[in-house]
Formats: sequence, structure tokens, C-alpha cells
Amino acid sequence: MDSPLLPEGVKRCSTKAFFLWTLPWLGLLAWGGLSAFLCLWKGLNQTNMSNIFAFALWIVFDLAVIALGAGAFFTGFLTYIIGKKELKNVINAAVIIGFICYSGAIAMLGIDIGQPIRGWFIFWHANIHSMLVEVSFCITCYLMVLAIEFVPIILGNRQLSKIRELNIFGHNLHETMAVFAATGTFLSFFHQGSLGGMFGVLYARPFAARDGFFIWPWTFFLFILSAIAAGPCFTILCTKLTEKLSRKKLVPDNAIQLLAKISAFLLSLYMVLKIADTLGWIYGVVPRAGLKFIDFYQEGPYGVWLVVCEIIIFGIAPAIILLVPKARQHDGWLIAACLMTCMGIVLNRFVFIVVTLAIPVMPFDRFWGYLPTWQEWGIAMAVIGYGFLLFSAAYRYLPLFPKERELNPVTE
Amino acid sequence: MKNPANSSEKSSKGGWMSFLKGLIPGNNDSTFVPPFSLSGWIFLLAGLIPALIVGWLIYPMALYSKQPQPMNFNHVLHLDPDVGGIEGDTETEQCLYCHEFRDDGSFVGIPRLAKCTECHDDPESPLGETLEEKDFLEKYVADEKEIPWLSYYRQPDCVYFSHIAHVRMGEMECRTCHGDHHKTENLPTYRANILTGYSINIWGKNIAGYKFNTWDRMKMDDCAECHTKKGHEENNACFVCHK
Amino acid sequence: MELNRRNFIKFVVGGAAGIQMTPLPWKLTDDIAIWTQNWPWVPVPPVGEFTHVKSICNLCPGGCGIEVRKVDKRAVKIEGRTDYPVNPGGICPLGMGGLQLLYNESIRFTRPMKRVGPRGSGKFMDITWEEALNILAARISTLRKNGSPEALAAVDGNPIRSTMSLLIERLFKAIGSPNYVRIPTIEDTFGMASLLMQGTDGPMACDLENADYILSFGSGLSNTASKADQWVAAKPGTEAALALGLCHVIIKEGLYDTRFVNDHCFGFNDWSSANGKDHIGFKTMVLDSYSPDKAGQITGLAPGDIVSLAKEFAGAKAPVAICGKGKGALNGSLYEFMAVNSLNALVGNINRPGGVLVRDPLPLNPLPEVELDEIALQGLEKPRLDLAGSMKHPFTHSLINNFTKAIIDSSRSLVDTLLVFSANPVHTIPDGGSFRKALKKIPFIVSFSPFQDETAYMADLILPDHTYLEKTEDFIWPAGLQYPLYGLSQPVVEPIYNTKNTGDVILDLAKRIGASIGSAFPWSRFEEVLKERVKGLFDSAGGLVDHDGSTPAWQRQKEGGELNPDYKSFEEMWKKIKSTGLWYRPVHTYKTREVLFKTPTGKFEFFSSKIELAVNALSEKGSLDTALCDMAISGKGDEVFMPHYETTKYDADRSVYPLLMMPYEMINLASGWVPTPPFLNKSLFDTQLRGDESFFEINPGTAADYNLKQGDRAIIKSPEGKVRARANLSEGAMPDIIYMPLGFGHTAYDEFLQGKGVNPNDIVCAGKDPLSGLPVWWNTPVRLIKL
Amino acid sequence: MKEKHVPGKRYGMIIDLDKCTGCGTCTIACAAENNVSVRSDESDKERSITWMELFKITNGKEFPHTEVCYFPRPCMHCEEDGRGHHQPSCVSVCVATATKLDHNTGIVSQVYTRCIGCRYCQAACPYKARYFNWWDAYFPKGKGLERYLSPEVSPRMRGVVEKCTFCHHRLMRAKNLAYAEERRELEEDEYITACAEACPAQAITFGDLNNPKHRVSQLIKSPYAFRLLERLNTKPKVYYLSNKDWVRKLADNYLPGEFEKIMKLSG
Repeated sequence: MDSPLLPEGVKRCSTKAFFLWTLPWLGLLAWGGLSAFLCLWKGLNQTNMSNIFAFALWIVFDLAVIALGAGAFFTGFLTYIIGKKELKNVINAAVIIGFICYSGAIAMLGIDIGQPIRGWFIFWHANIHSMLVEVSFCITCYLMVLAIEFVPIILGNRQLSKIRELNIFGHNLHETMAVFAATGTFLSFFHQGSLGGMFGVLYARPFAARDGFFIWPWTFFLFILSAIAAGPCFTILCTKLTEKLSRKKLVPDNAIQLLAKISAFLLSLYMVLKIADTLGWIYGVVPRAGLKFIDFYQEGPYGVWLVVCEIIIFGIAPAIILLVPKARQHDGWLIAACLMTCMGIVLNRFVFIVVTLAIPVMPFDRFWGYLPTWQEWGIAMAVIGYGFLLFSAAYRYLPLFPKERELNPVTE
Repeated sequence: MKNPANSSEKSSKGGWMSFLKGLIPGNNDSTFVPPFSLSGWIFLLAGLIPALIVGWLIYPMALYSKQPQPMNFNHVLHLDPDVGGIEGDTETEQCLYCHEFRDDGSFVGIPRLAKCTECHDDPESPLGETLEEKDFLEKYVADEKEIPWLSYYRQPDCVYFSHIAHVRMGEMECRTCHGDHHKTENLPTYRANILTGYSINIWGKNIAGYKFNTWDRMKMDDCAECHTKKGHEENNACFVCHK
Repeated sequence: MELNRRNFIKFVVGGAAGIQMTPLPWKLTDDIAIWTQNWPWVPVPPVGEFTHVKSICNLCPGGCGIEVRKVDKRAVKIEGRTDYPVNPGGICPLGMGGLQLLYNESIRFTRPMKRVGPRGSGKFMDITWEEALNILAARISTLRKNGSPEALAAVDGNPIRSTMSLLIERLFKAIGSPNYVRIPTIEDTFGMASLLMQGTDGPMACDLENADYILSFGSGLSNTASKADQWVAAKPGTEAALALGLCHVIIKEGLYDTRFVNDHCFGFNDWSSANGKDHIGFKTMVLDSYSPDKAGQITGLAPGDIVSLAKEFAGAKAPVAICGKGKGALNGSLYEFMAVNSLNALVGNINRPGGVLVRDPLPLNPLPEVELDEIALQGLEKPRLDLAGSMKHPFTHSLINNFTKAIIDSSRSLVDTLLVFSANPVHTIPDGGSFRKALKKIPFIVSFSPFQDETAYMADLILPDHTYLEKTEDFIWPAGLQYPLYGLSQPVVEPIYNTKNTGDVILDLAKRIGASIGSAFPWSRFEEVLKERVKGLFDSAGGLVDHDGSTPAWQRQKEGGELNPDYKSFEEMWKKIKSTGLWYRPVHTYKTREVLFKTPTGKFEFFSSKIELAVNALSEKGSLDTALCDMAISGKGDEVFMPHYETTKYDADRSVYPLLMMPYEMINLASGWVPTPPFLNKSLFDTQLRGDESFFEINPGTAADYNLKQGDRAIIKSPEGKVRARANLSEGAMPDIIYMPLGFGHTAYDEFLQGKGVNPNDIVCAGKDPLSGLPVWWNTPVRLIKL
Repeated sequence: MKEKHVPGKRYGMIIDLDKCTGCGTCTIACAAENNVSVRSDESDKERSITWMELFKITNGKEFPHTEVCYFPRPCMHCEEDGRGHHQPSCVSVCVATATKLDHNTGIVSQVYTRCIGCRYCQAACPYKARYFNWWDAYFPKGKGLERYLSPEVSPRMRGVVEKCTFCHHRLMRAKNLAYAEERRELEEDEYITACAEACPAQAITFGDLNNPKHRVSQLIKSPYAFRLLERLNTKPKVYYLSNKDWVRKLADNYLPGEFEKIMKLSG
């Protein structure tokens, strides 16, 4: 039915199958829509957030998707600035993933603030000292860049590309992509860093604070590094998932391997710095505040397992797998390692947000628990639904993988 | 990626373009229309001009409500020495006769009925012949009912403003913020923003926000501007005016 | 010149660009943001002129001075008066939240009403004051016509000795009903202890300002206990043993004031009466029976602690021992209060600076005698339902638990019409919920409450009073204050609803009943009654009506400051009292100890002659044993007449109910007849109330026995009933005691109060306090069932 | 541009914990003074609003050696931090400049109409002194509760953060009164917070820390004076006073033996 819209020379599932495939994701979107309506209409009392858990599930999701979306700017950077031509085979997918992640994050942020209609005060009455202002400016600008990067891909649609003006416009835009990639890289570097800075600057929250060692707060760099390490992994995961679902090879191995290799080195570097950071924190920040390392891991579900998982299981382990060429060339190991890396980064963001707030600072204060409501899950799940939907549609209707035709010649 | 030049073969089937074409009768796609032909300009202006009219004229009219005051008040008459009006060495002093400070330093704003009846205390004896004066005596003085004046200059609830700090300590003139209100014989229609509830006098009579006189607008920036100009930056601290 | 695609796009682009060039999008964005700053559903408090009104707070018997800040006609904040001797500047949480009682239509009665639905359904119909008063007057007249005026009863919670309660008592006298029952408070116990040991039934006061060592026998767990220099907690109900144990040490070590004890006390040493009978003295009794070991055994304290505490106490320059439980809204135990007062007598700290002061009553004019008609005389002859003042409980004024029991136990309706004034007995009386049952047997109930409380909910007729911020009433010398003070509240705001001052309503009612009752109330307004009484203060020559809060009164007195009256005529004085709200004389006259004690012996009596007379009088009718049994005394021999420790008798099998439940009052929770203002909920910990569940405090050791962890739910069961609450493990709690806050568990009022927590009064098995007969509410045997 | 230097005020507070009975009057006085909204369920301490919150601490010993102390906690009105972080932890993070430290009074302001409700300041504050309006203020129709609202403090809308302001409007009120009397300077007792005024135990003293004549600036010199979480370098202007070691120890985090060492050093 929608065949005129499909890219030429590739095979896609039937419209009906595609429609059925979208149903669960539409369901998630509907759940999210209802949740969003309730949160906007009745206020944030619809959530289980509290004065203790001022940031909660949504911010974890925000930070996680932004970190995972880092594949977009970093792949762009490698492709257009460094000139790794083989990555042109994944750049489109990376850009769309980035767009999904960033637009999803901004939409969630819009609901997360108590006064969404006044949200623009961040820009109008900006407090330049606030890391969150830096984040807001950068992600908003970067989302625009991503949108611009997305446009030529959309215009590559079979029907749209028939319109001459659009075609010319898309082509010209494409030519200037290096400029946007550079801008995006610049913006992204800053906000990924600022997101880390957001927590590192909380000098009255010893769990998150990172200072006393030349650069303050050094989480700035850790966040950049972890994002660019995990971003490509997420891109790999998404392409691999698409390949598995469509039962087709879409991206040449050299592109994937290059991403994996770069990720391996970055992840290793990140782990070295993360371990140094943890040690620096344990022997610097923590005792200065009169606390011991273990004091932070005794409350409720938050035990030392968090550190073990974050650093060893989801950090060092995937780094080793990705470093070993044999291992990363094996699809199973590659996917497992990428998955672990992504989980590590999500865990890292979770720890920085939730554990920071959950651990009481006043010695006589107590620990409080928090579980998200269905409305909170609804919004979070809607982002996932939106991601699947947009990515599936992009794969179906847009020339996402330039090598698809070449790798899967249509026999009929 | 595909070369755009190659793939741009003409097609009249499918796509939103043909859909749009269908909407427009007699459309001939093959006619080349230069981007800025005369008709192009006309259509551009046909969009632009109504938009400008809507934005500059209709919108401001729709945005502000119009409410008449419950009765008229003649400032000029009350300040006229020939008819025994309020006297004073300065204009400010004259204003303060009715718009006075209480002992605790707070400001009464629009005077209460009791202030009026200090002079106009006899409900039986008419003040003059106008309808307002008759109304005043019958509707308000006789029933001891407060006159529901609409205040042109009331700041929103979130704003704290100390008149005594400005008028007595800062020696400012009333007209700096209130203009020549004391020279009016008739009270102007009260106009309030239907979205915000703010009086037009607070948020600026000029929709573009352009200010001709100091009293044309009483927004935060106007307060801050004056504080800065007079070297009172310390009074730009948030809590000085916010509550 | 046709509208083709390109032109259409141009049109749109032109329009879009044009709009950007107007203020519309920018101003609209701004205005919508400003709309969120002025949401129409967020209230905007009107501005206006600030004024301050001085008055008195009557939410508890403390009677603090308040200054209410007003904006035009609205009251917006209550603050403590700095110029009032009771509370220089400060005020309690309840007083602070008073405006939420004034301005909360959903908890107030806004007009007179009569019941239409079934009782307790809360369905009422509006009537006029005229109708309402006529209904009540007719009912009372009928009772009198039928010769049974005693079937009219009152429950009165107005402060003792206030003009309001005098007026109600007077009404009952004039009508001819003896059944005027007051809500028991700590003042009852103070009064009796004072009467028996010092001979005057006045309130006791302590000169805390000049005391250098304060030993409080209040129950543990109170906030004040956290500030005490030493915290000694005896098992509830054993405080007398502790006091006597301290006496033992003081006597044994010879640390007592021999001069005072020898010259001004009776019954300290062994003695013989005129008929030659030998009596043991306080000294012998204490030395024999209250050694630190024994006292320690009873109280659960270490004997060593008792010894060191006694030495510390006796060693202080001006030590004072004070008794009482909680905020004083509930009665204490008579022998215990006597035992504690014995401590003060032993150290000779009676009637001297820093000690216990014996106060003369305030010189208010008495109201003229009531002329009783025949019906009234006959009615007053009938016995009181509560047996207060009878031979069994000769010193007690009211016994509400007996009153309740009499009604429940009788097969017929002993009370036909019940009037309830400033009281909510359904909720506040520690009787295991009996009062509610008793109400079912009363055909007609009239509530004068301004609030929709539990008792009013059961009423047939509502004659709502003003709240304290809308009316004039007096406060007679709050307990504890060392010099005379008369407080007068004034209407802070105009009455906001169609309510009436109950004082005025009684005057009106009396006139409607007519006959001798009407003539007993010659005043047209309540204020005239107040004025007439205050005349006595003027006649007493002296006293001030204005207070300079910057210097405390006692300080001014010391410095020889001006203490002459600042008024010339009575009218002037009255006018000033009405604006300042007080009359006081900042001097305590220390009478010589020779004329101080009004006891039969003229001395401070360790051995109370009055008890002896009463016991003898009752035993003449039967045996001594039955007499003691009737008086609920388990003591034997001479100790009956002296302060001693009485073992609590439990009706319950302690093997089934091994724990004790002790209700306690919290300062930030109204436990009396006044509802808790919502603000107070903010100051409660979530270990006191969480959602709709209240907590009981329990020692972690005891909790472990029941496998209870913090926050676990449990049933607390007593022979009277059971309640469900959550456990708050607290190291400060004594083992084997369950502490439950009073003031929760309302079934009335609005969403801020209704259904929140449980009321321990519902499961109290109140025993009888020996001699006084007042309820023993502080140690109900209970058991715990973990859920 | 440098602000011209005026000898500014630094309003601060000292709370004598040995006098405090934990009665909660400060909490209620604060709520009544500042139009703090009351909901039907205030026991949800994670979401209820109490600018002056009360904490209960114990020495942890078994009965009958248990000691209890109450900790009233207003906003600490932190000062600029000495380590070059420049601003109170909540101020530097605020995205919309809705909260600021006023250098002329030392008061940390919170402008509700500016706040967008991102709650970053709550994450930054270790004292939990900041409260978010999860609901609209609760003034149901027909109750008339809104009649006690004071016009001196603006009621808050939902979705914004609020906190103790040291009753800033009382400063404004006192200033107006002074102006009416042609004065510019305030006497010590002319401006005090509602909690300090209401405390029945007179445990709270409020005044200008920069003015050596004010009682508060004398009291903070006591060896028993301390601040909450002082090691975090937040520089609060709210001080506490207690001569109990265990209370002072619970005011901050200490490594084993650290507090005892400090005690020994200070004698």
C-alpha cells in the first residue's frame, strides 16, 4: 500500500506487518500521552517524586538517552571532521538515534519542570553560573543541528526526492554537513560535560561532588568520555537490532568494527579515569566531608554492588571484550559488550542522580525510598516507543543504510 | 547517497505536492514563475499586511478588557483652590492629602470612603448637580459602602512596593510613576490584560513596549533602570520588590 | 496572478513573517507565562490597613495573652503578647493556629440548628435563635413542671472559676438540678491536695522564676522532659512511691527543714490523739515503708538514683517539686499530689520565694444569692448522679465517669436533657467510649459548641457559641502563676456567622424560662455580669490594668517600681481592662505561716484531719473496711490519712493483658474539646501520624518481644476495646509501657482531622483514684497483637 | 561593574537547642506568617511544606539513659563559599535566577514567579530546606480558610520551589515603620522572624551578625555555638547552641575519633 514511499531496490515487510509492528510502540505512546496530559493538567503530584527525590526516573532517562545519543555527534565528528569514510554507512542511523534521544529528552524535560509554560525563562533569565543552563542551551541548539542533519535524510525519501527544489536543497544541505557536524560536536561536548558538571558542582552533596583536584568539577570530562564511549556502542546495538529484525546485513563490518574499536579505546580510557576518580573521591572528597566510602552504600537497595557493577561488570569487562579483535568480531560478544557498556552508562547516570539524592547528608536525617508511578513510567516508556517508531519508520521509508541495496541485492 | 540531479525526474503522481496541486484549480506546473515576480510580491504582501494589522491593531484591542470606573472623579476640581480644593506647597503634598501614609508607613492607595466623608460628610446636602455626586451620596455615603474603584496602578500580588521609601526617603514625585493623573477631570476607562489581569498602566500602554514617559510603564525593568540610574543597585536585589 | 502553490507558500511566508514583526507572538508568550504567575485559583489576599487587637487565648486553661494582626476586617495572624505576664512574647502551637478554627466553615456551626435525621447522622435543619431558645426553655419548664428538674444535666468544660462556668452553675441551681458536671482537670486534684494539706481549696502555684531546682513528676516522654536536668521516669502510677522514697532519704539523712516541720506541720512525728489513740507519723510511715530499695522496686528505678536525686533536691537552695501529667487538661492522682507536696514541705519550701505558694482567691465580686423556688429546692435535694461531694467522695466537685456510669447502668433515662458547654466528652473523657453509649440513653441533647465536634454531632439542638476570637469572656488567674491575674478576652473580629455568646444565650434562656429563674439573671448582657464581678477587683483597691512587658512584674516590684493603680474610677478601670485585657497585682503576699494554713490544726498537715473526719463519718454507717472500699482506698491504718502509695488495682487479668497503656498529651496536638488547627499537622513527626494511622511509642526491647519493627502495625487490646496503630520504637519509652497520644481519632470535623489516628480514650479502663474518685486513666492493662 | 560598598547587614539566627522543647511553635508560626499551604495529609513529609522543619535526635542510648534533642531547621541562608565556588549551593545552580543571595542583607531570596520548578536547587541543598509545591495551595471552596491569608506574603502556585525567607516581609514592614519615623536604621528588635518571636522557650535569637551589638553576634562566639554540616563549606548563617557533646557531634559528619580529637584540641 505504501510501496511508492519505500526506497527503491530494497525489500521491506508488508504494510500490514509494519502496522502490527508499530502497535506496541503506539501503545506506549498512548500511555505516555495520557501520563503527560495528567502531569501537565494536574501537576507533578502525579509522580512519586518528592522534595527528597527532586530528580528521579525522568532525569535518569534523560541523562541516559542523551549519553546514548552521543553516538550521533561522535560518529559525525569521526565521519566529517576526522574523515573516516567507512562510517558514512552508519552516520544516518546515528543521526536519527541522536535525534530521537535528544528530542525525547527535551520532551521529558518539558514535563519534568513544575512550570512548563515558563520553561523559556531558562533562556531569558539565564543564570550563567548554572550548569543546567549550559545543558539547556546546548541541547536545544544541538537538537536544531540534529534536525538539520536529519533533513537531508528525510529528503532522501523516494517521493520527496522527486521534488526538484527539495532535492537541490537536500543536496546542498548535505554538502555543508561538515559544518553542522563541527557545530554539533562543539555543542555536544559541552553539554555532555555540563551534565557531568551538574552533579560534580553540588559541593554540599558529598556523594556527587568532585573537587579539589585542579579542575572542578572533573565529572565534566568523565561524562564526555563515557558518553562518547557508549554512544557508538548504542549505535552498533541499534543497527544490529535492525539487522536481526530485518534478517539482512545493512552495514559493512568494517564500519561496525571501527566503531567498536574506537569505543574500546575510549571505554578503556574512561575506565582508567573513572577508577582514578573513584579513588580520588574516596580519599579526597569523602573524608573531607567527614564520611567513609561505605557510608554511601548502606542505605536501602544501594549497596557496594553498584560500584562493582558499574566499574567491573559493565566497565572493565566490556572494555576487554571490545579491545580483543577476535572477541569483537564475534557478533554475540560484540552485542553483549555493547549492551554491557550501555548498561554501565545508564547505571552511572542513575547512581549520580538517584543515589546522590537518596543518601541523607545530615547525620540525623534518614533514608527515604522512591518508586515511580505509572505516570512516570508512561512518559519514560513513551520515549522508547517514540524511538522505536521513528527509527522503524526511518528505516522503512528513508535511505538509512546506503549499502543496503548493495549488500542485499533484490533477486526478483 | 543518490545524486539528487539524477533522481529529480518529473513526476506528477503521488506525493504531497500533487495533493496540493489538486487543491489549486488551473495550476500549470510547467510554467516557470520567477521567485519574485509581481504576483509573488503581491501574495507575500497579502500575507504580510493582514498579519501586521492583526498583530499591531486587532490583537492589542482584543487583549485588553475595558471597564468603566464605578463613578467619575474629578482630580482637577479637588485640587482647585478656587473651590476650596486641597492645597499644598508641592504637588506631592497635595496628593498625599488623600493618598496618604498610615502611621506604620504603609500607603493607603486609593482612599477609603471615610476619607471622602471627612469633607463630604452630610448625605443630605448635595455637593453639586452632577449625576456622579448624586450617585456618590446615595449609593455609597448613605449606605457606608466602599466605592469599588479599579486601581490603575496596583502591582500584582507578587510585588512589594513601598511608597514611603520612594516618596519620603527617595523624594520622588508622584508623577514620575503616575504621570499627570492629577490633571484629569474624568477617570479613564480601566483596561486590564485579559490573560494576566494586569492593568494596562502597569504593563505599558504601548503594545510594542516603547516608553515615551517615565510613567508609561511600571515593569520590573523600569524599577531596576531607575535604581541603577540613581546609584541604588542594592535595591535591585530580588526580595526588595518580590514577596 | 493566481493562487498557485508558489504563491500560496509566499502568502503563508508573508503572514508568518508578518506576525513575527508584530508584538503578538512575543507578548503572548510573555502573557501566558504571567498567566501562570496569576492563576485565578491561587488566592490573592486583599491588602488593607494593619491593626492589632489584644486579647486572651482560651484554647486551653493557660489563658495566654495574644495580639491578633488584622488587615481591615480580617484577622491574619495570632502572635503572643509581650505585655502579658503569663506568656511574655511566646505562644503555644495551638494558640498559633487559632485562625484556622475561626475561618473554617466546615468545622464550625454557623447558625442554630435542630436535628432532623437520625441521631449521629449529622442531618440538621436551620432554625432561628428565637425558635431554638423557645424549644429549650419549654423543655426545661416541662421538667420543672413535672417536678424533676434534676433530669436536666450539664457537662461544662469552661475553665474552673470562670464567670461563664459560674453562670451555668447558677442556672442549674436556679432551675433546681444538682447535676452540673464539670470536665475533670488537674486543677481538681491540685485543689483537693491543697485543701487536705494546706486547708484552702485554691489553685497551687509555684514560683518557678525563683526556684533553682525543679523536680517534675510529669509523665515521661514529654517534650519538656527532654530539657530537664535529670530525667527520672517512674512507672506510670507509681510517682507517689518515688516521691515518698525521696522523702525517706531526706528524712533519714536529716536533710529536711526541721524548723518548718516542727513548728508548722502536723503529723510528722508519731502522736497521740485527744482520746489517747496512738498514731504513727509521716516520718515513721515513710521510714518504714519507702526505703530506696522498696521505692525502687515499685517504680522500676535504681535505688541509687533515688538516693542521689533526693540529695540533689534537698541540697538545692530553693528546690520545688511539681506534679501533673501532660498539659493539665486531665486530672492527677490525689495521694500522689499529696506525696509530691510533702517533698516541698519537708524542705520547707512552702510560701516563700521559689517555692509553692498558697494563693488567696481573686477578689472578684460574688454574684448575688439565687432565690430558689420550691421546685428548685426539691430538685437540689436529690443526690448527684456522679456522687461527687457525697460521703464517698467528699472532696471532689465532679465525677464525670460516675455520671456516665450511672446513666448507662440505670434502666430508665436518668437524664432527660443534657446541655454541653465547651466540652467534647465523647472524645476527651478517658472512659473506653462510655460517654457515647450514655448519650444514647439521653432523649434530648443540646450543644453550645461552636465546633462540629463528636458530642455536638449527637445533639438534638445546636446553639452555637462564638469562637474565642469573637467574644468577651474572662480568665481567672491561670494555674501556676504566682500573683493574681484577671484576663479578659475581647472580640477580635466581628462574629462571622450567626452565632451567639453562650453567656448571652443563658441570660436569654433564663428569661424565657421565667419565674424565679428569670429573676436570678437580672442582667441583659453577659458583659454586665463580667463587669459586676470585676467591680470586686476595683474595690480590693490596687492592681494594675496595663503591663509593661519590657520589665517583668516581679522585677519591677523588686526595684520598687510604680505599682499604684493607673486608673481613678471603676468605669475607667473597666474601659482599660477591655482594651488591655488584664488586671493584675504583681505581688504575692507572703502571709506568715501562722495564719497561712486553714486546716483544722492550723498547720501544714502531713496527717490530714479532713480525711480522718470523712473516713470516720462514712465508717459510722458501716464498717471502716466498707468505708475505705467505698472510697476506693486500699491503704490500711494511719497511712490512709497521709500521702502514701496505693497499688493500682486492675480489673483485668494481667497475664492476658501484660502491658500498660498510657495516653499522653502532646503540645502540638489539641487533645481537649477544641479541634486541632490544620497547621499543627505540619509539626507532627511522621512517626506520630502517617497517612491516617497514628503511632504508639514502645521501647525497642518490648517491641522485640512482640517481633515488632519500626512502623509495624499492631492491635492494642484492652478489656474495653481495641485500636489499631503503628509502632514507633523509641528508646525513651519505658519497657512494657505503650504510649499513645491523645487528640487523634476524631470521627467529627473535616478532612484535616477526621479519621486520622486512633483515640486511646476509647480503650481506657479507668479505675477510680483512691479518695478523689477521679478516673485513673494513665495505666490501662493492654495486650499487643502484631498484624 | 563593582557594586559600591555599603556596610551591609548579615542577618542570621542562633537557636539554643538546650532551650528548645520541640513544641513546634516555630513551625506553625512560620506557616501562619508565610501563608504556607496546608494539605489534608501533612504526614507525607517528603512532599509537605514546612519551612521551619523540626528534627528529633537522640543520643541513641538505652532507656533510661536516653536523651532527646530537637533540631529546628530553617533555611540556612548560606554565604558565599570560601573555596571559590562563590555562591550558596542552591543559588549557583538555579537556571532562571529565581534564587539569589542579597549581599546587603545576607538573605537568600526565592522568587516564586520566576521559578520554573526544575528542582535543581533541591538537589543542591543538603539541608532539605527547599520545598516544591507538588500541589496547588489547598483552599477548598466553601471553607473560607483563605480568609486568614496575610497580604504580606504572596501565596504560591503549584510547580515552584519555596523556602524560608527569614520573614523578609517583616524587614520591609520594619523599614516602612522606620521611614515613617524618618529613620533609616533599624533597632535590633524591630526586625525578627516569626519563629524567633513566637518561641515560648525564647530559644531563637535573630539579628545582624555584622553588628557586634546584636545579641546574635555575641552568642555565636560561644564555644558551644556550631553550624549544621559546617565541613561542607556552605557557611550557613543559622547557628546552633548546645553544651551537649553528643548534640554537637550529630550536627556534622565525623570520621571515627575525629570529633573527640577536635574536642580535645578545643579543651
